[in-house]
Amino acid sequence: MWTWFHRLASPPSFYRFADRLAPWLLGLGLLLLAVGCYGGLFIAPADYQQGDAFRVIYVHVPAAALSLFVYVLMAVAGAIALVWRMKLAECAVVAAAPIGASFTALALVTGMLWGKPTWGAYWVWDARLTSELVLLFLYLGVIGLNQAYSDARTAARACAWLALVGVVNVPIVHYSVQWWNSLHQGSTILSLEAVRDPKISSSMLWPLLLTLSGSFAFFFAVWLRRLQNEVVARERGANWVRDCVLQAPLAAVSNEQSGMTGPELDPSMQSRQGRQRHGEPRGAD
Amino acid sequence: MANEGRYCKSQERRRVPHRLHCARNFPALAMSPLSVSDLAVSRGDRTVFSGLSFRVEPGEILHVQGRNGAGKTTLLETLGGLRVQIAGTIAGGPGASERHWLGHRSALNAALTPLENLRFWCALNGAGDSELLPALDQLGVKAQRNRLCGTLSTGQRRRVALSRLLAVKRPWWFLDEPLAGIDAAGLQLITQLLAAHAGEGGTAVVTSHQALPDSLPRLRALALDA
Amino acid sequence: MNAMLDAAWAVFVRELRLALRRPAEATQPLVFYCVLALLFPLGLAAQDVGLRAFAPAIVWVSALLAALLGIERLFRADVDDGTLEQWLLADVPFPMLVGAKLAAQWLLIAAPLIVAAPLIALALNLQPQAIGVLLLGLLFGTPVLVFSGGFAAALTVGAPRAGLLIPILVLPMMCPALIFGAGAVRAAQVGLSVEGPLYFLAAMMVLSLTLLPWAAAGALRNALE
Amino acid sequence: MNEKYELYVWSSYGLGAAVLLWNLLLPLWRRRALLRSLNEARDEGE
Repeated sequence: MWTWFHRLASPPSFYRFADRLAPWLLGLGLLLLAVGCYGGLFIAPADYQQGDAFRVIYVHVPAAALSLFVYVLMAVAGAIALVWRMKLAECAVVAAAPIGASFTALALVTGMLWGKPTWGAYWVWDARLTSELVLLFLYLGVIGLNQAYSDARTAARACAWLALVGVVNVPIVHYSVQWWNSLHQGSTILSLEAVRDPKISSSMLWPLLLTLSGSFAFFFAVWLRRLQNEVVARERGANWVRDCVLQAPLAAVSNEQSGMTGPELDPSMQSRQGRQRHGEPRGAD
Repeated sequence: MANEGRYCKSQERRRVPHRLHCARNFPALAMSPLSVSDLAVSRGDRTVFSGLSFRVEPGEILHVQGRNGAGKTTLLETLGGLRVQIAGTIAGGPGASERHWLGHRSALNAALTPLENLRFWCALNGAGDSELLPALDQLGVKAQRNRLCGTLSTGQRRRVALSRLLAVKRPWWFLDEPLAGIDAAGLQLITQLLAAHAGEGGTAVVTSHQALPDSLPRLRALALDA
Repeated sequence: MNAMLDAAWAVFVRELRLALRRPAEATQPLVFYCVLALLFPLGLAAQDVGLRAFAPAIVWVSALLAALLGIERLFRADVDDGTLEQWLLADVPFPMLVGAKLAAQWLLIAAPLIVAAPLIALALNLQPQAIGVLLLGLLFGTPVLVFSGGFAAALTVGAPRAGLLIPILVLPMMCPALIFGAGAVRAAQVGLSVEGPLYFLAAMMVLSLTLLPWAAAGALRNALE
Repeated sequence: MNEKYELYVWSSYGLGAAVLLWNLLLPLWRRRALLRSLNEARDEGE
């Protein structure tokens, strides 16, 4: 087990491992999500209190669960990167941040969309929403910090430090907001808790479990892909990149070059993500 | 050593204070050789050099040579303890209180005077500051000791930085480009310092683009390009 | 042990001496604090009763912004002139030296803010009986502020233009301190017990005094490598 | 589905799909750009 783990940490064997695993995870994730969403939208009965509004749960809860899970994962990877100076773990921190940020934003927005019909307001300063917001800022901090450095390694290790400090901070924020709220608006909190943890029937439960597991599988698939990119970008000079990355897809890439209508032509995406995708000159001497 | 004798005579002529080269042997413990084997160091993701092996014997002056970007400073930082290697071992090196590290930056705050900067440095290292004034005097910057470092010239700042080597005696010197920005008299001065240090049994690892004078005893070159 | 304390003291004294060399620069956070806090009333109608309700938040947010002003420069000079290399190589734990520097920064930046706070609080119509709680809260909360600012400055020291990044990095860490610091004052205003929030602030202060110097030292070491 | 809630529910599912798509496509695009620049670098080197 340990030697297996050790071998996996070397970039080339990780790259091949991810190549094999990611398509399966992605297929599984999308399948589970599709079935779960269908169940959530059309099979599960309407809630007797909230009516159909509760169906947001099948998007909101997986996104919220992922947002927390990804941050903890980032902090664990950060600790590994800082203690053992492992390149793969450094890449893992950087690769997880944008995915985590997107799911955090989704959790926030769906939370608001759920809040409006149930509590009558888009935003309530309760502990979960507020700590989710702080989490989003932490993710944005990691992404910003990563882009502020020209050297990818220094950037990744700085991000690892930030992720570690942030993971201590998130529970503190959560409990401080909870307490801050309970001082002033105790009754809303109580009803809010009841809304968030409804006694759920099994026909409502199984779609939730499906979307939950589906989005986790989806996350891992996407994360592996990002990690691959990150590792290749940082190891661009190494021999294995030439051997196992460039050989196979060579034909595909030259095809695309000729007649492609791709992301490069999409100006909005270009401006938001241009730096990240074209960040290759990093660390160049 | 014959070489050294000749050197001392020439020094007397220039009336450099005697104590610069009175023999003071360092404790034998601190003077085990430094042996580097199969060292690989990276800056960021770029491996600067790898498979580097060499030895530095006590009393030697190792001149690290190489073109820009060959990794002279990186090697010195690794030997001095500022950087962690990605592979290889460094054995028998000095402890924290047995080495002097002088980077290509002088570690002098522009808003403080040389004396304040050096006193701070002594306190940081738990050393007394009684030798500071004689050291500044030997390096010819005693008159500037109460001016702000920001008003000193590059060469003067360099000299102030170098006076640390005399203010606190340590057997291992790691000097990064000590000759940069220094005039002919300064070059002579540094040569004398190095010779006296080696004469006392001290060791120095020096990076420099310029050639070090042949008059130095036990001078050896390490070329990083090869 | 003694050498360690001597070295830390030397760092502390050096910071104060450097600040004394440039007194105008050292007083800037204080001036900024007063200006910022006293701009808020101008945005309200004269004699607005809401001012009193907002006073705790105004005092705290202004202190927060004032303390972050210029904190990105905290380690830059020491990195640029090579001083930090000497700190790293000295036979003293590096986090200890970083902690000493941050402690000096607290004295230079935050202590004047605490001294000025009562005057600003009075100008904002805060009840006199709440001022003691406000000061106590600032006393516990400003170390959190300065130390997390120092951590953010250490994180970004190798990045040339990270000035706007620092507030994004620090503000999440400051949320709890803001909640409890301003919360304690509001509790005092309406005569509720203030011990809880103050204890919480004190705990946060202890946590950041013990953990953040290590994190900042690690980040600095990374930036220097 | 109750019309009162339709907008909220559908827009949240739509946003969810958008986030999935964004996460799916971005690594692919980046990979494409990366491979192209690697290939260029190799062609120049040869």
